[in-house]
Amino acid sequence: MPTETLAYPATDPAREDRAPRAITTRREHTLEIVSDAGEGAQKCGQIFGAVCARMGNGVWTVEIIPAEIQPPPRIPDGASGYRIRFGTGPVTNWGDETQLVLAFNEQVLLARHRLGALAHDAVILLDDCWASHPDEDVQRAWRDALDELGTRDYRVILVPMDEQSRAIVDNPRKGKNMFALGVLSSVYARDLDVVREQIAQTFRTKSEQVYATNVALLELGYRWADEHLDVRIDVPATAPSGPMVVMNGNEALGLGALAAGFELCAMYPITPATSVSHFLGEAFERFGGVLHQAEDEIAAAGVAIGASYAGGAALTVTSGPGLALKTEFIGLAVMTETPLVIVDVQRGGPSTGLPTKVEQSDLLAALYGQPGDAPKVVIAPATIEDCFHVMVTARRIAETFRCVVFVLSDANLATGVQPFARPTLEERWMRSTLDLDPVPDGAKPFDWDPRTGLSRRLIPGQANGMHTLTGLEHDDRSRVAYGGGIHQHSSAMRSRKLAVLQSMLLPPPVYGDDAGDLLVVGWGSTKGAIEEAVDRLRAEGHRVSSTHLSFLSPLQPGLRAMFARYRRVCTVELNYSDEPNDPYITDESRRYGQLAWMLRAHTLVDVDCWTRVAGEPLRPGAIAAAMRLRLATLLPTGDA
Amino acid sequence: MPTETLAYPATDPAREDRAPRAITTRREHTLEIVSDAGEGAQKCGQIFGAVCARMGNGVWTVEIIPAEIQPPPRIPDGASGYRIRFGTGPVTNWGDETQLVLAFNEQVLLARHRLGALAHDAVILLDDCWASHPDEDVQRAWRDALDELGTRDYRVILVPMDEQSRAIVDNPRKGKNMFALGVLSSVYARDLDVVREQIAQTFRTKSEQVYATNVALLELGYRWADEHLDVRIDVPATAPSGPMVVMNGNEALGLGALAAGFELCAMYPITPATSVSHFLGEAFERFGGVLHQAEDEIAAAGVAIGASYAGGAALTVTSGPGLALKTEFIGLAVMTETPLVIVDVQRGGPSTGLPTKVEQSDLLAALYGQPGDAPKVVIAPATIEDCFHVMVTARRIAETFRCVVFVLSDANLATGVQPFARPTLEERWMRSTLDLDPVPDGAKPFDWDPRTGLSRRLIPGQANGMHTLTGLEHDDRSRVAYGGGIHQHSSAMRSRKLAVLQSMLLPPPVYGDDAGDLLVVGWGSTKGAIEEAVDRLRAEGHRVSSTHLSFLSPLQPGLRAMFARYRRVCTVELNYSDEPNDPYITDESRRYGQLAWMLRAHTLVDVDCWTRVAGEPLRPGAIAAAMRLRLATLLPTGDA
Amino acid sequence: MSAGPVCPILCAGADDDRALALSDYEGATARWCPGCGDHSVLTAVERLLVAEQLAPERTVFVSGIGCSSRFPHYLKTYGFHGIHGRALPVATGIKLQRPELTVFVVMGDGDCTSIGAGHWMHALRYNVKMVAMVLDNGIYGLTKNQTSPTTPQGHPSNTQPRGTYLPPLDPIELALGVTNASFVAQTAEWVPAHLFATLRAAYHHDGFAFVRVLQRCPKYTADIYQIAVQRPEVLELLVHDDGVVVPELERTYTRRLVHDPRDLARARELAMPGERIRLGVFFRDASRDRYDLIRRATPRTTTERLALLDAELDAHAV
Amino acid sequence: MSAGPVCPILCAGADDDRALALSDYEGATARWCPGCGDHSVLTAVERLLVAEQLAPERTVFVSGIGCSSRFPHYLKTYGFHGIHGRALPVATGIKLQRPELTVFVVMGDGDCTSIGAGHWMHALRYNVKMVAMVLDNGIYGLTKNQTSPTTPQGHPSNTQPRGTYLPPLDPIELALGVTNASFVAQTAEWVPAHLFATLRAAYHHDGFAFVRVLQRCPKYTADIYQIAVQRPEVLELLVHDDGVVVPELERTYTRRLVHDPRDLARARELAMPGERIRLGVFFRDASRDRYDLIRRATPRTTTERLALLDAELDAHAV
Ligand SMILES: Cc1ncc(C[n+]2csc(CCOP(=O)(O)OP(=O)(O)O)c2C)c(N)n1
Ligand SMILES: Cc1ncc(C[n+]2csc(CCOP(=O)(O)OP(=O)(O)O)c2C)c(N)n1
Ligand code: SF4
Ligand code: SF4
Ligand SMILES: [Mg+2]
Ligand SMILES: [Mg+2]
Repeated sequence: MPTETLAYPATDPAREDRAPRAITTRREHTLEIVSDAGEGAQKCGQIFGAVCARMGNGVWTVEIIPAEIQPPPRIPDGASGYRIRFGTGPVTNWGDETQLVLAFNEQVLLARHRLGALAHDAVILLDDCWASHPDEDVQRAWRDALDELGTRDYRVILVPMDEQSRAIVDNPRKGKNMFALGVLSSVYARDLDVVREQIAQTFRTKSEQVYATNVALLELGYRWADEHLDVRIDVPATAPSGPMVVMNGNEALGLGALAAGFELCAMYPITPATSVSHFLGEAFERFGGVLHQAEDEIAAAGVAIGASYAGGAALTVTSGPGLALKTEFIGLAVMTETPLVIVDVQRGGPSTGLPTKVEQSDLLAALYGQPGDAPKVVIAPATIEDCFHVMVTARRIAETFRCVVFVLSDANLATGVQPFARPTLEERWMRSTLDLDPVPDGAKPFDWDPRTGLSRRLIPGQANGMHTLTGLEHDDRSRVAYGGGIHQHSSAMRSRKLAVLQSMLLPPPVYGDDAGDLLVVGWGSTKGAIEEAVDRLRAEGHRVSSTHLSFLSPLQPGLRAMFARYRRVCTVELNYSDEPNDPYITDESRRYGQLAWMLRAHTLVDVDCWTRVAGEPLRPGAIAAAMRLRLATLLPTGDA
Repeated sequence: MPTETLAYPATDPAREDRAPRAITTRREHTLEIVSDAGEGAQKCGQIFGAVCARMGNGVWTVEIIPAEIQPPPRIPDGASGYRIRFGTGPVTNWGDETQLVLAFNEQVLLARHRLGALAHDAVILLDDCWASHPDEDVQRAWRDALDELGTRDYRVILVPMDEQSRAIVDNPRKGKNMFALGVLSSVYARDLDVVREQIAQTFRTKSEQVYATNVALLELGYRWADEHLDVRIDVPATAPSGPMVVMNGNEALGLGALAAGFELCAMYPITPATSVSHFLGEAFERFGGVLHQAEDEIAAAGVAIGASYAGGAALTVTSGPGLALKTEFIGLAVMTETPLVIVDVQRGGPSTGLPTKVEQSDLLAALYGQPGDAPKVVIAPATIEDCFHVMVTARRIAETFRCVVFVLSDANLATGVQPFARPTLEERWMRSTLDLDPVPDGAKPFDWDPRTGLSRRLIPGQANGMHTLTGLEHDDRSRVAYGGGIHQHSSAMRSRKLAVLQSMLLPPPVYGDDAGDLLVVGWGSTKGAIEEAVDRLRAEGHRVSSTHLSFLSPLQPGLRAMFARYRRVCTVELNYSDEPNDPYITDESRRYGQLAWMLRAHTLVDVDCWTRVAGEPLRPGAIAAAMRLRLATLLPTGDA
Repeated sequence: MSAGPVCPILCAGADDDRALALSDYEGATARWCPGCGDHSVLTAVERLLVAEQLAPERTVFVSGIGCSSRFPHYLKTYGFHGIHGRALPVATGIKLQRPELTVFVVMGDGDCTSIGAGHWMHALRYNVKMVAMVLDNGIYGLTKNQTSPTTPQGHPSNTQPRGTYLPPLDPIELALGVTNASFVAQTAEWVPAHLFATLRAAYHHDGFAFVRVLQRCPKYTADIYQIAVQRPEVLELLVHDDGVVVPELERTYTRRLVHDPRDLARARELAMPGERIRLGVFFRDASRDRYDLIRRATPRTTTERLALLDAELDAHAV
Repeated sequence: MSAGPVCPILCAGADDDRALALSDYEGATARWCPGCGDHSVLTAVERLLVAEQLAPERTVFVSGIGCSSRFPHYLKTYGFHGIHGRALPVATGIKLQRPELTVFVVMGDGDCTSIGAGHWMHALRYNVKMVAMVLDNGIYGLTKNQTSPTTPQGHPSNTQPRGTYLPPLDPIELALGVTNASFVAQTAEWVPAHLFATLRAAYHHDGFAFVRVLQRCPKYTADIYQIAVQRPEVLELLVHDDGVVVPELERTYTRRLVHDPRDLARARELAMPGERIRLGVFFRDASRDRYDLIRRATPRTTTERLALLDAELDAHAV
């Protein structure tokens, strides 16, 4: 059926004339708010998301970022907004299509429509001021847009956002968003007191006046919706078990770094990693640490290595192009066994690529980027909560094993916001390992335990510990040396540490049955979407499970045995792989997803992969669909 | 039996009193000449090697390089020299231990002895001037050294090199080496006319006087040896089939670059790649090209990319640390599909590592160094002859496929000298592809053939071709674009080219039977040593074959099928891998050789590896020994 | 190397009888913020292209990454939008290979003076003919408000929230310290006539012409050039026949100083920080060594090269 | 950050009653070529360590890669022999983390002015307290004779066989062009007394002290300083109480010029190329902003940090 467009009654009817609003109840629901940049849809969305969290809903929000810094008004490219998925239980990913969208103009709405972001039967709340706009072109654009939207089953409801807001503010561009918040609060029956609190909290630095105006707009929107809309959606909440905090992944990485006792972060600005350093720059002023913006990423790595060599807990934060520049210094850290934590908030590549878009394609570069053999640890947080705790793990491993630890986050975690259990802090996480006690004369700077490759580092300030670290090959006294088996031995010592770490790890847990037709393997930010897809497939009766790797180097033990219990193993990744049916692509020419490639070498199991580089997170529905196809090709059989 | 030390008769006996010299005939033989740096052992060795080549012997020579630029005299670390392996047939590698060594002093000799470079029964010709040296310490050092050498079965023959040379030059340090050349010419019955020619050729830039003195010393040494030595070794030559040239691998790369029509080489000095640019710097002055020494390796890559973008044939030459710095620019070349040839003369790593020592551990960095998906071509010359021809292949692929081509050579090829068939030059190799004809209006800068991903590039100067290349993701018009499947498609187009190239390749040839117990797989400079090892094992009756990969990306087709015909597959590589029996090393924790790792993922065959990072080339004997062990673990069975 | 029809010492005007109009140079519509100074620079550059009738197909704009580096997309010439901080090596490679092409480089202040500092210094020294502009808004724009080396001390940013720690680096002073630099000028995007005149002088200079363009960023550093924009007397124009002279500005910009761009010592004094912002050509010496001319390879035919190669092989013959 | 016992503004002399002798500082035997100027620098530095009684365990020598960068191995202090061109960022990291450590940086001319140029410029600007020496032999030594930015024009090398193409970069002129640079000096390794005095002044300077040491490389550039070594009158000593004054040299080095290191304009003039080589402190201003002092973080106890962190979590509480 064609999209139906409702005009709202011109004059307010007395409430009793109207049919009572039918209430739809949903266990989870996705809505978004889109506007031109600067009209505040993002703020509106942030507040709405926070309100849902406070009311006990599971929430996952995602920013909708325009391509330019300040795009002209009313162009699809300029769409700026916020996507909120909330539910009765925890929400672990951004979901599939949007079920309801509130748009400030029809052009930004078109952008979302064209990207396929909207469900075929989505409800659209659209500001109608453009229909009657003085400018002829605007009116035409409006008509064309509605025609284009007409090709779907959307339900478009026109809302006089602009007109109504004028009752309170002269420039609706600066008020609409609070009116919109009111409309949504009514549609989703949000507790207005909570909303008001959140507004107060959001604008705490602003004047009382600002607060008053915003609340007035909120209530106006709420009332208007109550009186004119027949849409009411209920997403019951379940009171959370314990205290919760809500933040995005980059804030979580930053807080985690503070909790882990990092004292220095050297970086060079790069999207989408920069906001971690924005957070630390502000926080370190109070926590007593240093955020150093270096002249480039090479220097940033060098400063972090210098600080770590001097006994501090140091990290560097970057993304693709910056990681590329750190390549040489990372090799030096490995060779000198200087602890170093590198946070890589992954974006689309190669080269400058897609700066604001999510991707998981730095895995192999993290592992193999260095010329020569440079063993290092690579871990990946899968949730925003992980982003906090991974920093503690990273520091502990880096210092215990005198090694480089990569933390691979991505743009999805960086900007996604989600509530999680408030971490209980531990004092030992922060403790400095700086030890300036003298060491016995002749103490060796690389006093390797021949079994484990572990050794205690000597730090400037320690009497008798004097030595010169070098990126040239060296013996246990750090003397430059090549021959006589020294290179072979030193290489073994640097490599052995990974085997030792692996021996301390547990196999990753299986989500679902521990045997079956298909095992889906993932890493990083895709966990929520994969597990939701698995749930759906299992609900359909498929024998599907998944496992998610938090350690990529060393890999967790038991994978070979685990994989053997499934008829088929397939990774799901946010990176590029050749499609099996494309021209020239054969068993021998196909280039696999990055994790799939590693797992094939590691397990010798014919690990398949389904990967996409759409510049956006994976949708559970898309994963489920892809896995259904894989399952369809399996011959029916009793057991696996 | 203990080392026997012969003093030569104090006075010249009339020849007839002496027993006629027993002549040993060998099909291949290895000797070396060692001295302090600056005493000219290298020159002596170079001439001797060239003479052998001219006389029709197969030859492989290797430099012995001191650790410092100008080490003090008479210290083991200062050993500088030349190792010559020559034979009746072609010689493909440096062989095993040295059978005869001529040393200018006992300290440099000790260095070779301690490194295990000398055969247990090696013949040693040693200058004896130190025995009677005025300095007490020197005499003591001499005695201690002879004692240390006495622990082996060496046959030490004292030679009055210093004393004899004084008859012609005042400073024997500057003449000994030609006397030594004479001694060796006698021992190996070299044709003195050829030796004189080679001396003339070597010192062509020097005065007539220099030539005369050198020849006098040569003849003196020859005569002395004739009269006093009972050692005579014959290595019959076979006249070469066609015209031959002799050079080291870096010269071959340089000549190859000229033959391939390269016009610009941008580099930054780094061992062991620098000599390629030294050669080109001089040659380009005549050939009409530019060697640009940039401010760093990053700029070198940028200049090469700029020149290539402008339509020229450009390359950059580097080694490990320099490669690390080029990481980001290489990603840009991949993203913009700008042809770029990168020659990486591999050395020991990680980090600054072992600058002068051979290693094959940049394979994974070349393949996976870039953040994001950056498909590129990687090829590796296996012989010095390959070094010449690989440059022609590299340019053709880079331009045809608009891609980055890595040429992975190493320090072994760089300094090894070997005669090979003189290449027949082809004019088309050199032709410039620069085409400045106008293109039809609206021609697309990335007019990808959707099947192959191939497209024709537009070069500045072409009317109507104007466009802006970008390292951001882009559509076929090179407009910055992320969404709507563009990133997925562009990524596929960049990747597809590798599949297309693979479809044009043949499976690598098998050396030996095409089925058996063990298949040894190698790449790069180890070919000669591996095949020699295979020969020995086959001679012992083992069912062993080998194959050598010249393409590492894309891999040549047919590997899976080939591997299936052997009971066991094992790579032999000059890079690091964990030893299966070391502590904590299990099937799951073992880190494999770089090629082995790739082949495991590619073929799903349980490819084993034997790798070493001794800082020197592999010896055929060591390879054979390691493979024997692998064979021993195979259960006996009729067929494979 | 390919021999272009046009001598690299001269400037490469279109060698045909096309009459090129503004529309012949216009690319995609510029997507900078409203009021962004980059728009003015684009306008001035387009004016220059028309004035000099540069053949679009023989003109290349090379840039790094940043708001300013979007520049080439907005023109209909050849363009190379490379990586952050590395525009200059790419431009150098282009000129070494194809001297007849006209090359412009557009960088941001972070692009040029922070991550690109090493290349910048060496490009000044190589003195390869091209026009290199740094659009200096004293901030990292594209990445949203981080301190750059030229950010005024005390100006708060996202990475130095309590105010930028160090005094700003003066690109002019630094450029004047580089041996063999041959053209160093400063102009302001909000004085179009001066901007145009300076770019034109740079374009006609026989060597590497470095131009610092003071550029407003209403988004993040609206304040920093405000006074200068409002009060013309804050600006002082360096005038000289060998530099730039813009008569029509004389009424508005009354502060003028005659400065002979050949006088390096004086140039350095004038570049020292003071209450006044000086616009004009600080230094210019067309007689400095040009790497691109020194390195100009005499082109060889394939046949010649084959012959030479045969000789090489002979030298290595056994 | 760890609070060291010693105030970072003062120099970190040994705070105990050890009497440290030369032998307390000697490391592995130096392996430079005979006659290499690096030997003289090592000697002067050892003298300084003794003279100042620096605690070996609280002194760090940081270097890049090159002949000169082998330096730290030949001392018995802490050392960090890093990667080519990147000694300065490492040294900066050390000082930001541990202000109480005394840091010396040893670089080669290629190391510092070619591949390390960007870091060099920015280190001068950060003005973090350390002594940074460039041992300038005008060539790439370790890699065996390639042109460096400071190689004299015309001097043939393996990469520029017909003679180096460009005039040499003058590190002093460049350093003097960097905003916020606070100490710029030049000395020569073959004038030990001057070398020692200059290093001592550099060590006592409150900020980043850049010292260019002219260094002979008998192996590849034996010629370039020959005249200066043979004819003392080629050298001109800049003398001033605020710079270096070495009475014992006055007989040999008769050319002396009184120069007040606070006068930047004059310093730049004196740095301009001429027939004379000037040794001494060109510029010095201890009042320039020091990044390490500005950034000095007030140390917080774990308990304090835990409390702050709890507050942070409260701010994010649902
Ligand atoms: C290697 C690398 N590091 C960092 C970035 C992120 N980045 C893009 S533009 C930019 C700086 C922008 O500032 P500026 O150069 O002054 O240009 P503007 O945007 O102000 O015009 C940075 C840090 C990148 N793209 N690549
Ligand atoms: C990234 C990198 N590029 C290149 C090299 C090779 N390399 C080692 S030292 C050196 C330059 C040496 O010259 P200089 O810095 O002047 O020091 P010197 O040897 O003359 O003391 C070079 C290019 C390297 N080790 N690392
Ligand atoms: S952020 Fe600043 S520099 Fe960038 S486009 Fe906007 S105004 Fe211009
Ligand atoms: S090569 Fe030159 S710089 Fe290097 S050690 Fe020898 S003399 Fe010194
Ligand atoms: Mg800027
Ligand atoms: Mg040097």
